[in-house]
Amino acid sequence: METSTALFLTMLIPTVAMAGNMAFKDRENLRDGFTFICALLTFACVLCILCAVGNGTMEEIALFEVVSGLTIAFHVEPLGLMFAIIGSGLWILTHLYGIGYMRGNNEDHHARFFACFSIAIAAVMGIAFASNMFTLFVFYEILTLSTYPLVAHKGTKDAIIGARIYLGILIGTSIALLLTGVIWTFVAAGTLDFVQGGILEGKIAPSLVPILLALYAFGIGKAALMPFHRWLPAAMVAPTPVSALLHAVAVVKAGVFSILKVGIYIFGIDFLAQTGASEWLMWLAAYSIIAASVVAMTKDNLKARLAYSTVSQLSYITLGMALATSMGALGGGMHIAMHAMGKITLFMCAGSIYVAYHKTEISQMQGLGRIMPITFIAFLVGALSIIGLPPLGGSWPKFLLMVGAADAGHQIIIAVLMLSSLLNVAYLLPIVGRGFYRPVTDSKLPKGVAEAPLLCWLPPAITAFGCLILFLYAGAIQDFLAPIVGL
Amino acid sequence: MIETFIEIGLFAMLVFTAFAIVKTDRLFAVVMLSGVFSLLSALLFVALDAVDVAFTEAAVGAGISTVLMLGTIALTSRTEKKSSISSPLPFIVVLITGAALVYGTIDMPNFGDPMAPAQQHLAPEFLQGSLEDVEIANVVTTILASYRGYDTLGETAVVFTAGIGVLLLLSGLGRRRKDEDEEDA
Amino acid sequence: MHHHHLILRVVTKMLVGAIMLFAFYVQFHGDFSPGGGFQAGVIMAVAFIIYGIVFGLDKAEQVFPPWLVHKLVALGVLLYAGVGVVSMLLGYNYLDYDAFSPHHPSHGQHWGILLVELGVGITVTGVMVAIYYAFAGRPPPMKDEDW
Amino acid sequence: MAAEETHHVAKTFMDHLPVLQVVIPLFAAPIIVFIGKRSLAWPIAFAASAAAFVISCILLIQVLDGGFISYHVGGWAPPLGIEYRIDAANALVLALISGIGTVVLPYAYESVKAEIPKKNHTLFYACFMLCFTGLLGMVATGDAFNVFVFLEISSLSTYVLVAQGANHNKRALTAAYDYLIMGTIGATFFIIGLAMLYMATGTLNMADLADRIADEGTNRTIRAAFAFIVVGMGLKVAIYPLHHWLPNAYTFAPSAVSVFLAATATKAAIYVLLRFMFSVFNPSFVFEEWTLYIVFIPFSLLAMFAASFVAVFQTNIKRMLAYSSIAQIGYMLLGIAMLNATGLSATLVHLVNHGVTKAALFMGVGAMMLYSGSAFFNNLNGLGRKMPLTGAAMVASGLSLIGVPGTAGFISKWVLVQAAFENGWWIIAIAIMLSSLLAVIYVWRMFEVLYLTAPDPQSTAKEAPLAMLVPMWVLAIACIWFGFDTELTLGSARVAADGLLAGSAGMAH
Amino acid sequence: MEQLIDWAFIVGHVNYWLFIVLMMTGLYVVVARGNLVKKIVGLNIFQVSVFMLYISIGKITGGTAPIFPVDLTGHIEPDPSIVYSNPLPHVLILTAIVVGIATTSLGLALIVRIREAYDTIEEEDILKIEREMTAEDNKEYGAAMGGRA
Repeated sequence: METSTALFLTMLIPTVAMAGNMAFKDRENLRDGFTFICALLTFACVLCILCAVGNGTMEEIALFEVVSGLTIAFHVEPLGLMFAIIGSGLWILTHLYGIGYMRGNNEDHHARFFACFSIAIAAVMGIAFASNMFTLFVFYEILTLSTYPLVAHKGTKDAIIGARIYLGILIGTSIALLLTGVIWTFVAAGTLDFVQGGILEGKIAPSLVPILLALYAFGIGKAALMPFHRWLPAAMVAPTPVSALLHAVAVVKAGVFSILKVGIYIFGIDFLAQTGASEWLMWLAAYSIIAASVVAMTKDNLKARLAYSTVSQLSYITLGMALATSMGALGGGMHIAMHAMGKITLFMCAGSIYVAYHKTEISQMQGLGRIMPITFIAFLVGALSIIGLPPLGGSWPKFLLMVGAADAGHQIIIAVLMLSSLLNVAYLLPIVGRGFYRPVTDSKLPKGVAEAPLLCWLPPAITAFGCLILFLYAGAIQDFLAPIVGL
Repeated sequence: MIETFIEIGLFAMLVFTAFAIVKTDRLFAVVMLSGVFSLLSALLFVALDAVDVAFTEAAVGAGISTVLMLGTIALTSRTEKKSSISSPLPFIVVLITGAALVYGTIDMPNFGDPMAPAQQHLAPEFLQGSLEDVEIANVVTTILASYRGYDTLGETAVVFTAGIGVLLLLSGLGRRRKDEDEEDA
Repeated sequence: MHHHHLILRVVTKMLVGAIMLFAFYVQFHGDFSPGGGFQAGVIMAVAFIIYGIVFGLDKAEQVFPPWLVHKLVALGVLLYAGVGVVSMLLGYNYLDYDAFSPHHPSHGQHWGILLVELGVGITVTGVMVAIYYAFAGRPPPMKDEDW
Repeated sequence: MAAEETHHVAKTFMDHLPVLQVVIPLFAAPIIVFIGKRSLAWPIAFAASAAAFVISCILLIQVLDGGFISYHVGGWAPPLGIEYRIDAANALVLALISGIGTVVLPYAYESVKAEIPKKNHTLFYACFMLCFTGLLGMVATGDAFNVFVFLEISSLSTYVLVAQGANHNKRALTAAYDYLIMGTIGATFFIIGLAMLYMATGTLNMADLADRIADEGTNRTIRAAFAFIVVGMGLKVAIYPLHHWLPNAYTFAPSAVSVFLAATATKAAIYVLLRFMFSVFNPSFVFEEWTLYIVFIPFSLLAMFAASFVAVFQTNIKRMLAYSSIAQIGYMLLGIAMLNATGLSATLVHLVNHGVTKAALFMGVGAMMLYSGSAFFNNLNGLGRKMPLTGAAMVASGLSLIGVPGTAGFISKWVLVQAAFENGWWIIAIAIMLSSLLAVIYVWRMFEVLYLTAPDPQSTAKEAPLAMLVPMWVLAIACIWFGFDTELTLGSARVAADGLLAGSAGMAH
Repeated sequence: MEQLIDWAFIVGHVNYWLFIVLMMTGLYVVVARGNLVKKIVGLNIFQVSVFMLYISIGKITGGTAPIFPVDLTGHIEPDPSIVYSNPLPHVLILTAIVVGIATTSLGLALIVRIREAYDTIEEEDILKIEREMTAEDNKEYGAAMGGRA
């Protein structure tokens, strides 16, 4: 198969899955099976591209020109390929989990749910392979729009309000700030292509660079940089598979991925380092890391706590870019993968607990670990990975980020990262502790082991195992990503 | 000179009529005064050499539109209610518009100036054309029906629009009222 | 409405004829003196309107039935626009009356102007009468005597 | 003419296209009345508008190279006779108007049946054709006074069409009356302006006017003329402080009329404004001397924010869309005020894109009103789920109204902001974006009502009839199509903008 | 030496200013008066005054109506000594008068319909009725939205 064909298929197959969901609206098994096959095929296509291209780059394929100079075009480069692998791979697991969750929880509108889900994946693929900022922006907005019905899925008052905040912030920032930044870039540089080393050098007055960077950093609302992070906790009203998709795979990762892309291919790491334009962003990201962790500690609702944890973790990646060093950017890139694996585990566990016993608050989870051991062990592994303890994947990017911070000469950042790890311990581990060491207080809970349905506990178990594997292959990922910063 | 005096007299009467219309609240009188205004303006048009226009204005302004207005007040109401609120806004609007107009007049050529652009540019060609190409004595007819015949087609369409508009609003097409009532019933 | 003076009715009957005659004069003498299709149309309509005012709407509608009025309304525009279409079919520009007499353009112009003025006259007559019928056919809110 | 007679070359069908474009619908109206048969009214109207659409497309293709076609009505060469002059700018608007007219008629077939008493159908279609003719005529012509005549044809028929909503809500009558008063004041201002222009130059042909103004420079009479023409046309355009007639007229008019007006009426007026500002008056004269920056930019910004803000608080979708139109007109004026080729092409491309978008939205609301009886949000609860195809079309066009990438609205916004950056107006660029966020709010309110609220259990709503769905989807697909393929819209807009910016030179014979 | 008061200028322009006074009187009636019929009358005055302005453009001092003398057979006998006023404004105004009467008749027809629907032709009363209608709509539809109908 031609690589370009495979590339288009990665976007086409999820679209077909969407159509299939609409067509087989009322035939549950056929519909879910069909989508599952589509998910597998998409992953296979991405792997095909991986085999064909490796960590090199592939020539740009222009689909068509919208306005002269603005094309919808795709290419393959390591960072995007990695993102595509994560997105399509985790789609398979999230889909399986979604089937279990939706059926186990008796939710309505399955077809609409999975259809929107598929479109979101198609948009993620588009973002991953976009070869210019315009294409990326188009798919970025498609992703926002396709996830809106997912957030509002329940149709309750809370869901509608949550969805409003979600959409309001994401569309608002992307149109008011990001689009302005993109057009400014287009007018200044005359192109929007992602080019190694950036396109802006010498095209724009150094004093304006921080402003343009701000338009991007805040405009990419999906990166949840404070103070535009409110949509993330608001979107918690969504069913948990959506939260998993939103907060671990598709949406937030699309945000930080875009930030990295902008930093590396639009501004260029060197240009940022020369002008020092990203220094303010670095401090803001650092603040975001600490502040969100502190807020997370105050949350009793498990999903809300995880959401703030995500806000904090995302800022690691923004920080990596803002350090404007190769190691920092590399660490940021790698953190996309590591955090995805860890966080999706945590969310799926939270969903399992909800499906099995309808518990949402941490204080209600006394002794639950003894009833659902697999879920809680998976949760523990995911939490340790997020904290960054070896031998789990999450430890490497933190290390790289610290190296990057040292390169940039910002020792305080190293301290911030260490403090953040401590805070992670403080808000994640007590959950596991409660589960295993406190006595069961709720008399309605069964005695002995009674896990959630198979499709609910198996996927998190797999991803938890994935965290372990990633630790071993971190070197490979680092080598794979090295070309993006010219190493 | 006598022309000037006639014009000034007509103007005085026009202004007087206009102010009377502003002041009067009996609609019957307003409509009649409006007819008078039209007739006076028709006289002024004659004084300004526009006989065709005067003819039309007399037929339309003093004739048809007066009849229509009388018909309307017969169907509606015969007095105007005095407004309880008085806002300075209309006065300001009128003042600004008037000021803009006066500003515009400053660079206008003098009244009756034979050297004005309007007399110099196309008018002689129209007169010449009517004399030689079309050979019709009334130059207004020539321009109306031939040179600017398309405008007149548009004008006919405007009349047509008004006709079917009134039919749409007040009656229907083709039938007499009684038949319609039967159909509706 | 039906018990008007005898004198008024007789005079009106005589006047209507005279007004119509005048309308025709204005219509066809517009080339030489003030007036044309529009003025003629108005005058012609006035003849019918006076008739309607004096003898009543029903009587007027019998003499000049609404369906005919409405056809005339459209007919005039069709005549005018049709003159243009014919000139177009003859290979000239729209409304170029030269087409009607290529070897003696001024004759063509005369014909064209005559026809289009007639179109204007027909439409204006029709529209004015139609508007009068529409207004007169509306029931008043209260009778004249009650004012 | 005697001299010309000897070597007269017979004109062919293709030569007559500029005038046929207008004359065919003009002919259709009296034919409909003359035949007087209800069953024939619609087919005649549709055939005429389809013919006009085909002609306008041919014309657009002919002038896309930047040239122009001049047609001498009556065979008299301008400036003596009336001239039809088609260049890229008006060919584009002609194509929009005739295209929308052709698409609206099938829709009107069902909607008129439901909203207007049977006995008025014949006259309704005749009136519609006249409105159509008037709009086409005022755009096609190259003669300043002819603009007024056709403007009045379209205005008078519009007043009547708006008043036809009275069967549904009596406020349509007062809306039409207010529109009549405002429209007539506007038209009278316009002819005052023409009187001054004629006084200063002695001509009425636009190209000749442009030449003479360029030759002789400006004076106070010409400046006052400019002011009166801008204000007069501004009333028709509904430039922000002059917009008071618009919301009621759009809200209470019958659905098909709202669709047609929203997509075409103000657009034709904007075109006339552009034509006068750029072709008749010299651009440098217009903007430098008149410092219209100070007038146009504040008012367009005010429109963008204030009207959008008002739209957010409406409970009636049609009224909300009407206020949104006023806001969108603000964008178009802003594009004019940029005074660069990009800004002007933004105005022209938005003119087309917004026309298509708004028409689709009004069509959707009209289809829902068949079952809900009103356009109040509360009556449309959950109708998106009961009428999935109508709802989907509204989503597509609603996204285009916001300006989401992949839709026509995005392209206009992009080009407009690009123009702002080219002038170095960062603040304006950000203001454009911020105001479009208000669009997100009001459009999203519509989506929530259509999809996320529980439908009325007694509602008998079912999918709209095919005759309404097809036009709606044609426009909705156009909203998407023009978001990706901008060759036609932006391409012609660029050519048109260059022609307009060339000023009087662009009008030279 | 320039004169303090340029009489030629004033005499040549005074009639324009008088037209303006008439126009503004008409415009004032349109915008300030609440009676619908009176608004239409005001519109007529406004427009007729504009027509006068047009016609005065065409006037040439000492000129005559633009109709050539004809002999008995209808042939034109040109007389070069006669100055004719400019006929073009006359033509334009003929068209404009027709447009004016068309507008008037439509406006009046609308007024008749309004009277039948509202039972009044005073703008103030109509606005009151419409405000009540709006208030009712608000009660029924507006509360949930917090907006106005």
